[in-house]
Amino acid sequence: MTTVALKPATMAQALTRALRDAMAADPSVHVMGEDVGTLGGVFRVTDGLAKEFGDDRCTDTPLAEAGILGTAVGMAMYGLRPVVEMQFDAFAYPAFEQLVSHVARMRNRTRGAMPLPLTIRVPYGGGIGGVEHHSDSSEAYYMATPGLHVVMPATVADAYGLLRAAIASDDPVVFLEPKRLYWSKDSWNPDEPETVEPIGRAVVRRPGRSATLITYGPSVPVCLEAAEAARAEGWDLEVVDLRSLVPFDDETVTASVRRTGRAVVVHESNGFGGPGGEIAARVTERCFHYLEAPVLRVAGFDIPYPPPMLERHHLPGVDRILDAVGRLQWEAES
Amino acid sequence: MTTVALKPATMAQALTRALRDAMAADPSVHVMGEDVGTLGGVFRVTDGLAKEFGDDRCTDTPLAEAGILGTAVGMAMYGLRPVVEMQFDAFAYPAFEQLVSHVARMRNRTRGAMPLPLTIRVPYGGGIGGVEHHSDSSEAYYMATPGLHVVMPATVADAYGLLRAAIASDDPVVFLEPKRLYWSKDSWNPDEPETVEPIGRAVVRRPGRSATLITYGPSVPVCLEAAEAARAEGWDLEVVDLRSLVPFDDETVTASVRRTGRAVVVHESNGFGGPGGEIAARVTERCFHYLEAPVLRVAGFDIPYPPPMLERHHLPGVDRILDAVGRLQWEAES
Amino acid sequence: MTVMEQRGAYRPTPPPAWQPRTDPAPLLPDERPYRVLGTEAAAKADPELLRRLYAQLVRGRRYNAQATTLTKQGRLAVYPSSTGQEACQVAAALVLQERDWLFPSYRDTLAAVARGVDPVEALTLLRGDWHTGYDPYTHRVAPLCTPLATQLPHAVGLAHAARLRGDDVVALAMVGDGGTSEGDFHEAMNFAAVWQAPVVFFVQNNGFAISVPLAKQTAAPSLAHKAVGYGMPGRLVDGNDAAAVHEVLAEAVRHARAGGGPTLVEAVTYRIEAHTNADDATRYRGDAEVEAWRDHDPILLLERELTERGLLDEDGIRAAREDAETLAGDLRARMNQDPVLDPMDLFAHVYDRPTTQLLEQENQLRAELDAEADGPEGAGR
Amino acid sequence: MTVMEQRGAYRPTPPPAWQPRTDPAPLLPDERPYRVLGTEAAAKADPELLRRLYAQLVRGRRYNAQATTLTKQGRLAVYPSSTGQEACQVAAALVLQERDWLFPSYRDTLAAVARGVDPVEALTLLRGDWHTGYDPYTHRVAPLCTPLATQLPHAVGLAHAARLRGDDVVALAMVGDGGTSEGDFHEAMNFAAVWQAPVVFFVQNNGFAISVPLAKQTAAPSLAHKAVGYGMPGRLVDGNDAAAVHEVLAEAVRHARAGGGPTLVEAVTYRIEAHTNADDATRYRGDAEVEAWRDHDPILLLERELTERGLLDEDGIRAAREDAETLAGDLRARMNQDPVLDPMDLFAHVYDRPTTQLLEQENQLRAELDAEADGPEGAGR
Ligand SMILES: Cc1ncc(C[n+]2csc(CCOP(=O)(O)OP(=O)(O)O)c2C)c(N)n1
Ligand SMILES: Cc1ncc(C[n+]2csc(CCOP(=O)(O)OP(=O)(O)O)c2C)c(N)n1
Ligand SMILES: [Mg+2]
Ligand SMILES: [Mg+2]
Repeated sequence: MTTVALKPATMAQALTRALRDAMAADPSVHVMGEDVGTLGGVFRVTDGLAKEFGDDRCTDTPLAEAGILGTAVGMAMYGLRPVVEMQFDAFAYPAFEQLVSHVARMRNRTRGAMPLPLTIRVPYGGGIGGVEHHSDSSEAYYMATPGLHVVMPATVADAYGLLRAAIASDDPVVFLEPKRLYWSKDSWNPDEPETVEPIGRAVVRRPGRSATLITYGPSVPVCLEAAEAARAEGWDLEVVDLRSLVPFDDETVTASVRRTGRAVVVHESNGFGGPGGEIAARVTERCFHYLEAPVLRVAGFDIPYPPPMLERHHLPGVDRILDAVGRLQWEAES
Repeated sequence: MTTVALKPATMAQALTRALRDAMAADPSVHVMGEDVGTLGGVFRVTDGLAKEFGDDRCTDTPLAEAGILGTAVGMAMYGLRPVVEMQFDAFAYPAFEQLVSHVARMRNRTRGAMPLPLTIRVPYGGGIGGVEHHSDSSEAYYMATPGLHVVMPATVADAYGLLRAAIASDDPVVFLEPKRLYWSKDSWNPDEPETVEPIGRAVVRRPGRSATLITYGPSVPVCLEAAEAARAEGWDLEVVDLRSLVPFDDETVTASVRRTGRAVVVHESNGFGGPGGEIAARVTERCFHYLEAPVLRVAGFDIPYPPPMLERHHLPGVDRILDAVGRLQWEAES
Repeated sequence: MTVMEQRGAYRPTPPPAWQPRTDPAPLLPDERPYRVLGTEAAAKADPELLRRLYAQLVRGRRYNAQATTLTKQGRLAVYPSSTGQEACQVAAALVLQERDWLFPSYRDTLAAVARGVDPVEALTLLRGDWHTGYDPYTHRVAPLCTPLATQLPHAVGLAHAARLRGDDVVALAMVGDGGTSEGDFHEAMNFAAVWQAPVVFFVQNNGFAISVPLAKQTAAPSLAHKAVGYGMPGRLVDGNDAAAVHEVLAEAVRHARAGGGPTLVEAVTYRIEAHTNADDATRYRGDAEVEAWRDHDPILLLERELTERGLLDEDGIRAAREDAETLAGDLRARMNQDPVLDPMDLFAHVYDRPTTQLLEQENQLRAELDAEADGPEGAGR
Repeated sequence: MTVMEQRGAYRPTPPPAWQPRTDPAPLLPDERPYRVLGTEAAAKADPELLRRLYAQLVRGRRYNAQATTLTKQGRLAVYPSSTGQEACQVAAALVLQERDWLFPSYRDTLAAVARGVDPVEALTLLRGDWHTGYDPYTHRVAPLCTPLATQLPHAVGLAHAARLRGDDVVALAMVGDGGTSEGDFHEAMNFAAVWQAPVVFFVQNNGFAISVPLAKQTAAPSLAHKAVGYGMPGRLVDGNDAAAVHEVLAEAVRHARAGGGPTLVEAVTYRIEAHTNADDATRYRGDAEVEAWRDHDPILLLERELTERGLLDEDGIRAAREDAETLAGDLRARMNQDPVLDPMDLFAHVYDRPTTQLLEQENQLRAELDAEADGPEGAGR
């Protein structure tokens, strides 16, 4: 067994590497979006790709998101694998009609004759001090749209593995990149990146016995931190990273909650109408008699995303998570 | 006490009447959209308004939904009360960016200085044999967007009362009109229409003791039918018509479920990521110790809306509702 | 120190970046719609092409009539007729090579049929047994598109992809006058021009978007004038003159194929029927207008030209009509059969592989259907 | 019976609906950007106006510099500078009457300030303590708009509403060259033209959309050429010539006010700084280009004109700079104070009256803050 030299790398670097490897492996992979070429993207995720693969493989488009996604649909119809970048979460909204009415439905509409192997990368979520429209969590819109896969990495290795899988998928994938994790570092070997992760498998990031924190994307590190802090209170929390909302890994989630008997769903997107409702409801359907307490949710408030100086009050943090864990009716235990 | 002459009227007629009364009462109310003028709308809901109030009060716009909603925003900024019609649910998607990034946020963005008294009428849902893009249930998108009210009438009287309230509201209201109830009739006195309904109050359409069906819009009549059928099985079902998803009437819903101890959420929109998740989750949070069984959901499948000839398999019907009621763990009772 | 002192002498030059680019003059459309039939240009038209166009127009008219009848018989959920617009429909199909792509809207089933799509499959969407009835790759016809103008960027992307691949493929995308108001029209036109994609945008200006007349849709001198704002040529043609439409489209296709980039073609035509069978056109237009257009009927124009020039006789007319009757008869017969439906199809094509959630739902439906088939009890509900 | 027989004699008329409408010629922009400074037109310009413009340009430049400094000091989250574009910013503000409305984008804080908005309030969005820092009704300046081109339909709607109300109000909406590619640009232009709304669309073509140069954005002869496709006049102006920009905008405003409908004005200018402080412009453009534009600086052009004509002397220059320093000093001083924030504001303006859900959440946050204030314990997390 050879030991692999792990060096710290950022999530952004892993994403760049995934794009590069996918483009090198398959000439039909095309990257397109606003500023993705010469500039390398406003988050530098596409840095170097235009130079290495040429402007036709990594293209600066005109500034029009419906046009970007709509032309990508046409390219996919012709057999290419477009990887589209939406510059920020809120700037994907102009493409909403193309997404819902075409991207999500073309395979179904044509009885499978015309699948759309399309990846839509969206830098998403808050915590970076962005002014309005730069911090939205839009996954609730996407998960409510049958025909889309909705994937969001939380670790450097997953960023690579899941993006490769997304690009390889014959279905459209909305790939949500937590902005505030772009510069998060991890030990990861860029020379021998981890194998492609299958989409649709949740992973237990931290085993525990007292309760399950169900989370994904930007909230995974927060939950891990909360789990550490919870030890002081005598709670041994399990942390499940969903990694994709669609497909949803009922098996892993159900198994965990049946084991622990308690669960809190944590995400940054607004609580009301957000993914947490779906998750709590389905966990409850499947685990009702195992539950010691209702599944609780810790989420962003039901408000438009706050200005930078107030966002810390909005984002679910360790305290709020511990608070929710504390409300999981522990009386029965003692 | 005078007896009022009630005559049967359709929901479409009640909506027309609500628009007319609102326009007559307030010269700042302007109706606009595709084909709303000369034609009177493809569902004839705006019939006669252009004639009565002139083209400037009821305007046929160019065919561009973002333009319609975007200009309506500007009109509302200037103090008008635009009532916008989106011709069909799926044709509201081009206006999604205007809706999410502006309509929902203008008040908040300006600390209340610039409220947008805007009503967005959307004929929505299936059951009318519409070809693709004519039967979407899009309420999940709207309810996940803080700053919007999301209202949907299920009766002729509510169609009038809630639309008047929507137009009178100083906040933007997405007003979802169940297409298949347009021609539903009710005893309703068009000469003395019911008073304006406050938005945000659910109503118990049918009291019952065995379990609560929580529903809204097009599924209300289906639930009432199911409740009738359930009597044969010995179940006395309560039917709660939410009438608005935002604001959500926790009080009425919670009181009902605490009373019955069992609940099924019924809606036509896709189950996964649909409103049912939120509703089930919040009911469970509030009623956990009153619940004999998990809150179940009966919803559309997680598929793009089917073609006309297959839609009956998709739509939640009486059988599926009774089936879900049957799974509410009645063993404990007997 | 003033800014002036800092930067030295004042030079009254225009802004550095400014260089006049494309000359707009050649991009502007003619003043009046281009015509061939009844003009000198007709003499130059290929008689064989005119005869083919004629046969297709007659077929097309009959197809429209048959489809309309089928709605009355409840065999189609809805039908947006292209009666009166057959010259556009047919020319759009005939102008393309086999390897090219057609992007039709909901009103353009006839164009799809003229390109070779089985009429029953072309009408599947409107019958309601499925969304798209044909495999788009068989005849290179994209699915009939309902959300207005959204097919236009698809056509641009496909044409661009073909060019990147080195394939000699042109895409022709159809849209209505109303559809030009949508943002997607604008974005598609712009992408096409910037990418110099081999696309032809073909606007059938039939005077109305449902009830809304063109004057409420745009204040432009013509829809073809929109082209100049993207840096592509705009062409205006009489949409009821099949020879003219074919010629203008053919030129645009040649231009695109040769690497010259996109063209916007506006064909001035008229929707003789209501928007669909569900529409009541008397609410927004008078008979006189319709009658005026009947005098300018595409079949009439071409038939006159052909007979006057001795290219068509009674036999030829009869042959065309017999061919059309065969199409109609076959369509009628096959549409009168109930389509075979499998409700399980609802789950089969949502994803490449169904999610576990969809598998559960599929099982649920199967159990329901089995129960329905078994007992008479559940059937009532 | 053939169709021909049915309809009688053949009339080789054009399609019945066709009538050439607006003549496109007067809608087309000049071949080169219009200039005043350094040309004969300058003699006709009002000296008082030129002096006012000059003072505002100097102020504007200083404001831009100060705001950029504040980002370096961490006092602003981000700043999209309009250095080099001051002529556009200032002219847009000065050309309007008090009752008119200005619709700025994120880059146009200077226009808002020149119109009278308190600079600190104009910068609130970019400081990050709230979204819009000013009451839009005080100076009739819409909130700074970040989603590109989405402010344009707002301007159209507002202008339309004012006209319906019989009010003499013009709306001037600003957008960048990149923003013209968005669907909302198209839809707004079209609505404005169809409604003949009193709007002026003012495109600052500063050569780039972040890193993307104009040549990748459009293939049009000029952005002003887009106007003809909507049936409105397009005007092209040197965006660094404050007198020219003011004149062209003033004419468009007059035209709109007189009921003539909208105009599209393209000002050719240049973004001297990077897109924002977070951007690295060296990645996509060379120094030479920037230097060439520095020679075409708006202050330089006007200062030269004024001094050559004896309308400005050292004293005048000094006075302008002192005024600018006052603005900068005041801005610096006030921005160096931490804004007073109330987290409860998060819930105060979501709706007219908060929902019960929001009230619960408000209580939760208040309890958290109280706990934080009380014990040192929670503060750590
Ligand atoms: C995005 C969108 N909005 C609205 C509609 C509803 N609709 C269907 S056809 C139509 C009119 C289209 O007019 P036009 O583009 O001129 O085409 P025509 O029907 O005349 O062929 C409308 C408004 C739609 N299909 N898509
Ligand atoms: C809908 C939308 N898409 C993307 C962005 C991100 N973005 C912000 S500024 C910008 C470039 C805009 O260029 P331009 O319109 O020329 O204006 P400029 O910044 O040059 O003033 C982009 C892409 C946005 N704000 N809105
Ligand atoms: Mg039309
Ligand atoms: Mg720019």
